[in-house]
Amino acid sequence: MSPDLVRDILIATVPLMVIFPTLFAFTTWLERKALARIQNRIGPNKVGVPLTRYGGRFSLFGLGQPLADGIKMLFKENIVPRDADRLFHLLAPILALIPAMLVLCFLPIEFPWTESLLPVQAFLLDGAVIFFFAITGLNTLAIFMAGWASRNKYSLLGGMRAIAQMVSYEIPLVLSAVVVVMMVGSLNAAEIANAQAGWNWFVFTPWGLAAFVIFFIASLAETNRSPFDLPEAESEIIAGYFTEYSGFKFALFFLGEYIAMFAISGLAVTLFLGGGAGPGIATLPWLSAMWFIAKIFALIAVMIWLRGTLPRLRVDQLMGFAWKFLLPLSILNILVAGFAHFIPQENIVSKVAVWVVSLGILYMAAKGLNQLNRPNVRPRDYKYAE
Amino acid sequence: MTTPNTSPGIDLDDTTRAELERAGVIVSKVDTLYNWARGGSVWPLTFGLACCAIEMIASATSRFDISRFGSEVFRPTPRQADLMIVSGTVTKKMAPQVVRIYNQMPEPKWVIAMGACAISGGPFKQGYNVLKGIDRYIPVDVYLPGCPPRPEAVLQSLNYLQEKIRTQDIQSDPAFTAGRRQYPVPEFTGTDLEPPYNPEVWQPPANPNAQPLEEATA
Amino acid sequence: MSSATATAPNYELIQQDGLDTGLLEVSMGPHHPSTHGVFRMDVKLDGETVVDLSPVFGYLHRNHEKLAENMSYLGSMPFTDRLDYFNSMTNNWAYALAAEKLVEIEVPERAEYLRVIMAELTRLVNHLSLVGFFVNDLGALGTPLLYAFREREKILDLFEQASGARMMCNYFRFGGLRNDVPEGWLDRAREVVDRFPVFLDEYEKLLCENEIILSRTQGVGNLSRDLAISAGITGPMLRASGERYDLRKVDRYGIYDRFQFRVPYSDGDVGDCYDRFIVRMLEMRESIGILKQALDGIEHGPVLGNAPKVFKPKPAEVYGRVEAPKGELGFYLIADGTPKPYRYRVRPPSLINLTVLRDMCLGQKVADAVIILGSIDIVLGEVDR
Amino acid sequence: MAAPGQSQRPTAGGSHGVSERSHEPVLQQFPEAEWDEAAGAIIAPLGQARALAEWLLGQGVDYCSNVTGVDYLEREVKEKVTGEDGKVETVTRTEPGRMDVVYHLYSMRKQTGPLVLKQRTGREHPQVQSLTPVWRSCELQEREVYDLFGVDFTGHPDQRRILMWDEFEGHPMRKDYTEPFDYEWEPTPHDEILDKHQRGKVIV
Repeated sequence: MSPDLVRDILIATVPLMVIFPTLFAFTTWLERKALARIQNRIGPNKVGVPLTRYGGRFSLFGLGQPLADGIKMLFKENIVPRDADRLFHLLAPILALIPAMLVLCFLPIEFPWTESLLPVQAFLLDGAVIFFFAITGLNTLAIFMAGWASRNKYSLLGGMRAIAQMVSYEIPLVLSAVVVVMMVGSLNAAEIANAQAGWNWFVFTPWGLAAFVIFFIASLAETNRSPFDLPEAESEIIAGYFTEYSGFKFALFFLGEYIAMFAISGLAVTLFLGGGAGPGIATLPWLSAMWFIAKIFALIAVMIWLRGTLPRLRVDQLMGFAWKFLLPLSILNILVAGFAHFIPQENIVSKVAVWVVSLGILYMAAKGLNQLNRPNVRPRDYKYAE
Repeated sequence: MTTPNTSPGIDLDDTTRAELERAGVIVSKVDTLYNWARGGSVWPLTFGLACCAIEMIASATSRFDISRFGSEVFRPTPRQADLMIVSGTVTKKMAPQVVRIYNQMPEPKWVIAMGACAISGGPFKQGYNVLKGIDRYIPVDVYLPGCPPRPEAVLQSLNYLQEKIRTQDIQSDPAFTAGRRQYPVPEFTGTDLEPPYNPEVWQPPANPNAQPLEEATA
Repeated sequence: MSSATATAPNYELIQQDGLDTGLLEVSMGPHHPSTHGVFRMDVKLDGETVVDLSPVFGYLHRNHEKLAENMSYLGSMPFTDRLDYFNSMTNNWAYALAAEKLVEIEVPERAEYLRVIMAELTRLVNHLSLVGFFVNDLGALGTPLLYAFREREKILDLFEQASGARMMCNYFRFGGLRNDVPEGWLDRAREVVDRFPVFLDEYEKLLCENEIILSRTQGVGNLSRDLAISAGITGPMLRASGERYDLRKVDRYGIYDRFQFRVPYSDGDVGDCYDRFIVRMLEMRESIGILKQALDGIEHGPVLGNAPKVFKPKPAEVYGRVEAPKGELGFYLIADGTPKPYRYRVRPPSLINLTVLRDMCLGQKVADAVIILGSIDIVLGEVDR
Repeated sequence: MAAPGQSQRPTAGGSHGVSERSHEPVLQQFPEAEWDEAAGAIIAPLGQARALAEWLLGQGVDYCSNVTGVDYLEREVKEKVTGEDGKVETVTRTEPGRMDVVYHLYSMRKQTGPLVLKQRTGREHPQVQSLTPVWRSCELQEREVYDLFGVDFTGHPDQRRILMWDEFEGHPMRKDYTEPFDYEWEPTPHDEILDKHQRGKVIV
């Protein structure tokens, strides 16, 4: 390996390793603030600027909060339970973080500094989408490792739940991405993004919209976000697989979870939301990266919103939803996409017809599946005794 | 709120520090940064015992909002918590669990004894199943009286705790000097807990009228 | 009708050669985020399914009864506050009602009205908190809970203005109330009561037709009517199982016979978590109706009757009960002619409603066990006393 | 002033719809049962409590509200007895200690009650019949009576301690229970506590 190549790799990847953890810190602050506002609270605003005697006076909306949390966690004692498997207990949080970090490199974000470094531009990898799913699958292993190595029954339950959930939701996730791959004819993330240049985002097609919704729901489950946060369900199994983790190992899990959120949102942006496409990139190319990150944050904002609003599903309903609802729907969507592709869309009438017919088919299918799965759930009437 | 000058090694009085700061030089120690961090991010344990737990929850709600101080992250597992708020009556049946949970918490850790019952047994002190104060088994940092204390008092006790943390020195902090503080978990006997208190953290108050044991029992 | 006892579903373990399978025994509690205090369930799980469950009590046994037997009658009034610490007012009322049976005391008109107002406000507080905690157990990360607590604060302010304390009011006396409400209190109470339905509409819109809540709660934790009656279930939980038994209608204690109100109950024999949740939501609406009538009907007058200075009843045995928000709260007192009760017994609705916990949880998922416990609405201060 | 047994009658703040003579059919059916006028309670004959309860259940008494124990120590009772010659004498007699288990019964369907049923037994090795098979609501309450009073319920499906820990000795709600002594000196001691302090184990 030539020194130049090493230098290029470092220049291409190290900024990613810096930018996303920083964004992670910002996201935790954003999440706490947003949840607080949803709940009529103020949220963190007292922790100020460190090191000065007047730090308390300049609290900057509590932006110091993630820094304080980070420093605290770094120095917090690390406890390994006596009966735990020490090696796997140590490896699990690392393994949870690494795949999430790895796939970040394959997001087609056109940072200004990567333009001159085409040889190592990782997103030129031809099988980027496949690679993405292969690597994120490792996350499941890490979570099960954590649950198993902790020697805690709640951790074990959490690990088992995580395996069942992630393996199930991987399938609708991949199948909904297949539509895009079919249409573009390439697994290359950059080519997929380029195919949507301008306003030709796939989310603005009937099959793309359906696939995006399925993809987003499945990605919530993949990243253990509410309402699919069963592996770490607080009211049921304490903290799930990371019940026995303290200090920096816990912080690593936390970091890994958020990076995975960035990664999967980034993939959603690549596949459906036009990648870095947006107004103004023709004149200012670096805006492309800004747009990309802004779109990621838009998706994350929706995740936070859902977290503040929805209760959690039960484990059997969760599995049923993946297998009995999302899976048939995503397969049907592939067929719909195929037909839509071969119907000539020259004038506005045919376009509208394609939209109406496609969404109509998908809507009827969704309704039917819903009826099949849960026929008897409805609001009830009550009587009054005088 | 100003950060107290906590520099036992270097004697730097406040005026000098202020002058230096005016000149653009911030003189500080790792202690200050670390204490700022752990004081601003005290995560309590989701741990309710009795009536006081409701006021503890109320202190996290919209009107009082403990999250302003960075403490709304109630962790359900002791492994990730910094602060145990003993909120309510500790019965003898519950005391071993409380000590066990304290032992499970990683250092540095703090305890707030919330309410009269947790401090001394409170109105239930004469009961046969009531522990007369959790400080018999674990060290308590802040005593928060009241029956139950108002949510504002919970916030104030948190502020006192943060104040206490800011003046701590890593070199003499018990959290770093003696490994994880673990105290023996009391065991059930026929009538009471054994031992009835932990002599390491608590000694019965001296009785000025104490009689020798033989006389008293005679 | 014979006593109905549910039988456990028969789970045969899959025992294969060389594969060592077994049940997972999990002890949920006494420190667990969703056991509402220091309750403990020893659960046996087959996968995620609850095969066996046994509740363990006593982690908050504060010897209330023993303490009360060693102090004067009035001395245990503040202790009743701490039984069910959400509803100190109704606890006070149940105790005052029992003690008023020992010694004939006339309760003045204004005091009776204020008692009803306080009790119904308490019912609002309790049902609000219950619904909040219940949805929290469903995994909703506190948002509905915090909305509920926001409204609860408004009512607690009223309590504080009247009695001086937010939670532990100690407001009732034998023969009336400790003091009259301050000037303008009734107007403030009317304001709170008038605004409450607006919040309730919003809350119902948020929760009652939510798909996830519907599918999580319907058909979970079924309790048949016969079992409910046999197991002595009372309060909203009984009415959710289809029995219209409300002590406000049956006993007509206080002045409840003067008010027009209806008792919501479930139409059918299912009695699942959804019924228990909705019956409480509907009861809040009825409570608002009672509050409006009481606030209109109240007149000026004394609030404390001809209570004797020293409460020293003649030997007798009485049992007084009220419809507390959680069910029938009763006090059984035996007087022996001294200023202390010879026997003082609390009939805790929370404890007795837990009798059927095992029957309701068997065969359900572990996540259901949590919400079933939440829908029973227990407070450990009352369960263990 | 409330007369003994008044709790049975409907009063302003009392129970509604109570049949004042609800105990009479019971006494006709079970002639061995006693009627305690002072307490307003039916005292079930020994060994027949279960049969009585089942009969009551058949009569529509479907709801057992409250179960509790009452411990009566042996005590001396002074009674004024009017002799044959019209002289009033004060006679002291010793009433033996006893243990009562009290059931408050209601009918939900008929909305009547309460009917107070007592099982009476001695203080040493008290043993009564469990009514849990008749009314499920007795299950936890009878366990509590077993725990706190030491009454043995024959036929109870799951008789264990409920509130105290398993190793606990003694039954704390009994009137003669002495508490474990763990008082320590405090600046403003209570008279009663000081007295206990003198008698008990001294920590200080």
